[in-house]
Amino acid sequence: MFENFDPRDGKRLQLLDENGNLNSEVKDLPLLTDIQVLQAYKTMIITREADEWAVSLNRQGRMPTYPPVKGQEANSIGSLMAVNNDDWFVQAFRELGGLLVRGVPLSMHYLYFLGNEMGSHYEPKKYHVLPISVPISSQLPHAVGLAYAELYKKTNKITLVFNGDGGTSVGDFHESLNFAGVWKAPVIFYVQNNQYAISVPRHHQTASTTIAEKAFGYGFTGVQVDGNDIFAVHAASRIAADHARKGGGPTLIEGFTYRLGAHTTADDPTRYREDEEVKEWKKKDPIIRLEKYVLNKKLITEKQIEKLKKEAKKQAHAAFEEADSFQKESLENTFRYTFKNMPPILEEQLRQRRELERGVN
Amino acid sequence: MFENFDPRDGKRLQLLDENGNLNSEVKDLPLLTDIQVLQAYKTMIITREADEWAVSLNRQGRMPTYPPVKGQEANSIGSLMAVNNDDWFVQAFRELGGLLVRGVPLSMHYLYFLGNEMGSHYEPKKYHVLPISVPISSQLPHAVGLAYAELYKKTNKITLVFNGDGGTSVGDFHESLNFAGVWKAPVIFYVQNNQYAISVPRHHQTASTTIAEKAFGYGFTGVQVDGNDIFAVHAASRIAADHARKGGGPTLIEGFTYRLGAHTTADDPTRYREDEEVKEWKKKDPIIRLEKYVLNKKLITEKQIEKLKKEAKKQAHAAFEEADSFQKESLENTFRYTFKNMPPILEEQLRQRRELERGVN
Amino acid sequence: MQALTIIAAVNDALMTEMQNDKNIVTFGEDVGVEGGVFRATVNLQKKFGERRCFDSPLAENAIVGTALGMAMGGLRPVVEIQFSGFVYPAFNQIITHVSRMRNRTRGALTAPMVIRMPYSGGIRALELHSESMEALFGHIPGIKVVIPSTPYDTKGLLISAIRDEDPVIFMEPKRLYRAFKQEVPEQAYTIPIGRAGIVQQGSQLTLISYGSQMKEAKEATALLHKDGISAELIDLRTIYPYDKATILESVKKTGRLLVVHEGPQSFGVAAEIIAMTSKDAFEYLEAPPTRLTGADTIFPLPSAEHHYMIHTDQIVKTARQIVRYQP
Amino acid sequence: MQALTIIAAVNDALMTEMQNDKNIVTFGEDVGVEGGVFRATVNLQKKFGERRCFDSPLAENAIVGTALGMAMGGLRPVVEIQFSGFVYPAFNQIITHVSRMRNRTRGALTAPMVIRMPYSGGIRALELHSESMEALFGHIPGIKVVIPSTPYDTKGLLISAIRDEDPVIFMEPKRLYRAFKQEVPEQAYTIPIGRAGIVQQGSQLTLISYGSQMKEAKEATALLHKDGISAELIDLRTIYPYDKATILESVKKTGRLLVVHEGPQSFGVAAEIIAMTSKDAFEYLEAPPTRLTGADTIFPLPSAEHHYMIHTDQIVKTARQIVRYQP
Ligand SMILES: Cc1ncc(C[n+]2csc(CCOP(=O)(O)OP(=O)(O)O)c2C)c(N)n1
Ligand SMILES: Cc1ncc(C[n+]2csc(CCOP(=O)(O)OP(=O)(O)O)c2C)c(N)n1
Ligand SMILES: [Mg+2]
Ligand SMILES: [Mg+2]
Repeated sequence: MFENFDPRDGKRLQLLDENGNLNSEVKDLPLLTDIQVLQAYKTMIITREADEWAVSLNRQGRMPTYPPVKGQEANSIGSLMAVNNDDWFVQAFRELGGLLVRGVPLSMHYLYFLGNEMGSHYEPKKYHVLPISVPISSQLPHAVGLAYAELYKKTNKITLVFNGDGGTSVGDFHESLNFAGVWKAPVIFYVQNNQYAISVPRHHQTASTTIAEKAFGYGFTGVQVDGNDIFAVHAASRIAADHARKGGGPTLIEGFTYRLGAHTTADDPTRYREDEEVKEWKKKDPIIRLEKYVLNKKLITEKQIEKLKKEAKKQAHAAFEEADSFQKESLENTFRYTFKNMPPILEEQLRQRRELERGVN
Repeated sequence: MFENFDPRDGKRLQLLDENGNLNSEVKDLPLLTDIQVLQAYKTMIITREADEWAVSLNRQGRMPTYPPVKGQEANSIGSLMAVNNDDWFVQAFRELGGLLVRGVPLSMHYLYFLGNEMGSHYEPKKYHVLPISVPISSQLPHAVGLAYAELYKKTNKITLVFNGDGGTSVGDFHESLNFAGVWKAPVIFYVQNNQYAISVPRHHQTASTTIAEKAFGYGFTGVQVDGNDIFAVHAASRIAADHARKGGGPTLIEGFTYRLGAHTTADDPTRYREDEEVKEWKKKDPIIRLEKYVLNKKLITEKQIEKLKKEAKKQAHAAFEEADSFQKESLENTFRYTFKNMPPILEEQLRQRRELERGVN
Repeated sequence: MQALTIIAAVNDALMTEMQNDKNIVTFGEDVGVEGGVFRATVNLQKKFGERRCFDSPLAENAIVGTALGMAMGGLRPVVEIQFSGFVYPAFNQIITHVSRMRNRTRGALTAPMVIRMPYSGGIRALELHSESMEALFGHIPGIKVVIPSTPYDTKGLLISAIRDEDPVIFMEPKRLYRAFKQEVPEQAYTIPIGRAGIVQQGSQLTLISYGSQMKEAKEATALLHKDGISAELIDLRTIYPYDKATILESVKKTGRLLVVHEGPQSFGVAAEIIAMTSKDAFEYLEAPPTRLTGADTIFPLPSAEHHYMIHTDQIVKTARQIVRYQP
Repeated sequence: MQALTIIAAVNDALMTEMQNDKNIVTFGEDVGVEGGVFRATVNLQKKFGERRCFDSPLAENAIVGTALGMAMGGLRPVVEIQFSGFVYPAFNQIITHVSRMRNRTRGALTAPMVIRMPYSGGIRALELHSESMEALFGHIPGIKVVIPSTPYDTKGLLISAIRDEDPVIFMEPKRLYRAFKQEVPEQAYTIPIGRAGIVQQGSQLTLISYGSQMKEAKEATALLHKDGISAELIDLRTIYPYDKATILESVKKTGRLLVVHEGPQSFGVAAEIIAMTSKDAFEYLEAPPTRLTGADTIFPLPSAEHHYMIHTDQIVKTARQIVRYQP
């Protein structure tokens, strides 16, 4: 399916170049419709605004540690738009765009990073999204298991799972790709290769030329796409999704991208990377690129864009206020969800804690 | 270095065919000298006899669970003969032949399987061998660490480490190959692909066509060799060793082989594999093959072989008796090696146990 | 009724429940064609097909991790870890995901799954085939840890575990797998998780044990009774959440406590039982609460394993000392 | 002398020892150029080069496993696990190899290595960044577990750990990393592993804590003394092998015991201390030995973490109850 884009031949799939021009030579690849393009663009805008607002709230002391998404938006937005809404979406932690594609309220994302577990209470039947996974790559086996369950139930649903370049070093990555290969599990493994794992550059992470080529060692195909090109991301994901749905098994997609911001708000990237490098990557910003395209194609006007951004900002502010005013988690709730039914030993501990807190509060 | 034997092109290195004929076309590969061939043959004989004796002792109730090596001898013997005696040899648990190449007394191997820790007390400076590793593939990171240490100390020593086809599924396999790739660690990863992990056939283990090709995902080379052909095993190992010693980094060698016996003496392989298959593989027996070669080449006579086998049997019996009469591990020794110096809390527990046993024995 | 060994009771529980609930799947290393190295899953693949009972690649971490995915996807996986000494690669999945998914998502996603594994020593096995590290699991919030000691309890507890809406670590005393048979009903039945069993009533000493060590504990109890010492024998059955009520009631009656298990002493199961009792039955204790457990040493290879194990006469001896104790 | 924080003392210990012994190497995620996310290894790469201080790929299991290989190869690795909540992937290496190599080979091969990791909660961190699971390590035969609570102890204990011929898990109370400074000698010095520190003498109650919780324990001790209650405060410092002698001596003097820590209660560190004391100081206990610890629940995300933490006034309140206790 990706015959012409074998990463072992040094190929990378790009459809939209840095100047917003769509490559007209590439044939037979699923393209976003104009309506989808606009939708993608809008989602990218709100993602960017929401993300920047979170960073700025952190500086104001109103938001604990937060991992910015800036520069990587096209990856999760493009790929989520290529699958169905009831396909499973298994997050790493830098897929805010994808969450918004799924219709997860932005306030939930903020709520999570405000340190409230209710921010991960996505109704599975409604969203088909797994919570953010903090231990790197440990969510990959879950994706394979979910895919197996859907195969077993013959639902024709597939699973789309994310991790990072650093995450490819973890044993879970290997075991998950291997299980998926053997089970022919309908999974798309999407690696956001943003060139760093915190401070560790990609070449210290693995000696392979690309991440995509790792798939072949598991008996399936890998493809590298320009992760800042939403057309390429979407096309590859769409092909992989169709392939999986038809019983063809897993695909590995490497989104070649860059984190423009810090690893988290607690990180200072100037310690480990050159300004020059960041500057170069800024030119490849997925939003700038798509903006040029939609303007060129007259899908939107400058004015409308301005309005859109303003509204996005407002939306982000409102979502944060909503999250910030959400009821705080109670002592009871820190106990209640340990098990379905609270065993006596926990009930007793809860009583004791209540007793202790009485003297405190 | 293995340009002509890319496993992705379906190539497998074989030099000695099933009829004992050496392929004369293959050029530029390091061949065993006649003296080495004889040495290899003798080691294979003693390995086989020792192995069969262990199985038979188990049936007599004189030996606990034991994992036979039968049919796989060429792999560890051929590769160990390709490295230096002070290169590190990191065992899995089916490398008896390799141990004998290193000069480890057979009685130690028996002692270990008789359930005495002293059977793993290989003087490192003398043997450079790590003990048998029971948790599958968990020894691979140790090999990479050892290789790093030798790099650090600039000793020019390399590390040869073994695991099985089943073991390639474990996260440790991935992480170790990946670390080795990044560190350019002087390691040879030797996978004995004997087609099964207990009852699980190779195709349920991974969907890749070969195991050797997995190396490319880590930025280095993999090669598949006929693991029942000691010439091929030796040649590949030798090339990989030279490569590693010259700073070229790791190589993955897949020895394509077969376990002719049971997984362990507790296993009944007829449950999961066909007699027909075993019969086919018996024809490929590495010893029969080499026997034909040494006879053809008149390196040895039928009579000498007979004598050799008789002596090997005797040696095995004597080694076992030596192991069996070895001093039993004491209560004290089950405590003594927990730490260099026994902390008071353990001293106290030892006193208590001694007290308790007094009533018992 | 049928007379079954513990291992046959495991198989019977799986058979019974898989028949009842087609969302149950079981997998692990050698679980399919082979039917498990101990025969726990024998005939399941034949009966329920390769989709419901199958071999996985060799990777405990992924076995547990994919099982969790299946559980979140609506199945009820029961996975086998071939020996408890090989569960450690799966530790991260257990402690960071399996045990937390309900809490993390405030109940949106749960992990109804069972991780079965043979544990315990004394069978002259290879290294790492004799582990009793249940205390590690007991310390992890969000999982239940169950250890049966009889065929009857095995079937009832395993069915409870499978039906439980939360993840259960189910540790099977492999030393007793084929040690004896017991009448076991053919149909499904449950034994509640979180409740200990009183195996023998007594008045002078509370003897608590579980799993593999119950054999020696029972023998010791009988010997003690012959000697005129009335020991109350409790089979803990659930390591977490353990049955405080039964323990405390017994200790308040007997005033003396001995806890016996195979695993290492420090930070072990007995430590928890004794710490709890020392606090909650402080005024009732008439003798030092005592543990008789494995040492803080690595389980020896076969030739010296008898030095590690707790033997019946050692329990008797220790129990006598406790009963004789005068402050 | 220099006034250092705990994190600076970690760095200072590494600097000092790496200068003394060129076989020491240190690596882990972000340990090189970055100098560690907490700056524990800052300037080490600059000073000792990329061969001695470097970034590894992201895989805790391989970090520990390769370190063991290096140790067997004659180096003395000190590895960093970025947060103790990420050590679980390395569990198999720790429990099946690092802790056993000496015993397995009857001393032919050993594992002189240190696994450093920040632990403890209360810093409003992301999930799994607030773990206190030291009891898990305490239960593993063959490793030592050390937790300092002051800059002075940090340097002395870390140097001891590095020089130890056996593997040491070194858990650093990240909540206190920058909480205060203390005079720390510039040269190398050691504090013995396995010995607790008596922080404050007292006669009416033995208060035992360690690591991150020492801050509250000290405050509580001071408040109690103000109230006329003489509490003896012990800093455990070594979780295993812990200092029985110091604990018993104190409890025999005071007759009352309170153990305070952050980790979960059941099968936790306090359980061990109390079980041991209940047996070995049985006749001296004048009140139920009590634990004040984290609950058997998952450590909450920041907005509710204060519900999980043990606060100073809770220690004071509990201590008062114990001292007031009359049978
Ligand atoms: C098992 C584990 N180890 C360490 C960490 C700490 N950590 C958080 S993010 C990160 C780097 C991840 O890099 P990558 O996979 O490339 O994702 P990115 O942050 O670049 O999106 C690390 C080391 C963790 N979360 N989990
Ligand atoms: C981590 C772990 N899981 C399970 C086992 C039990 N076990 C012992 S050998 C084996 C199969 C190994 O297969 P392979 O790697 O192909 O080696 P082979 O036995 O064929 O030589 C298994 C599952 C183990 N020793 N370690
Ligand atoms: Mg990255
Ligand atoms: Mg095999």
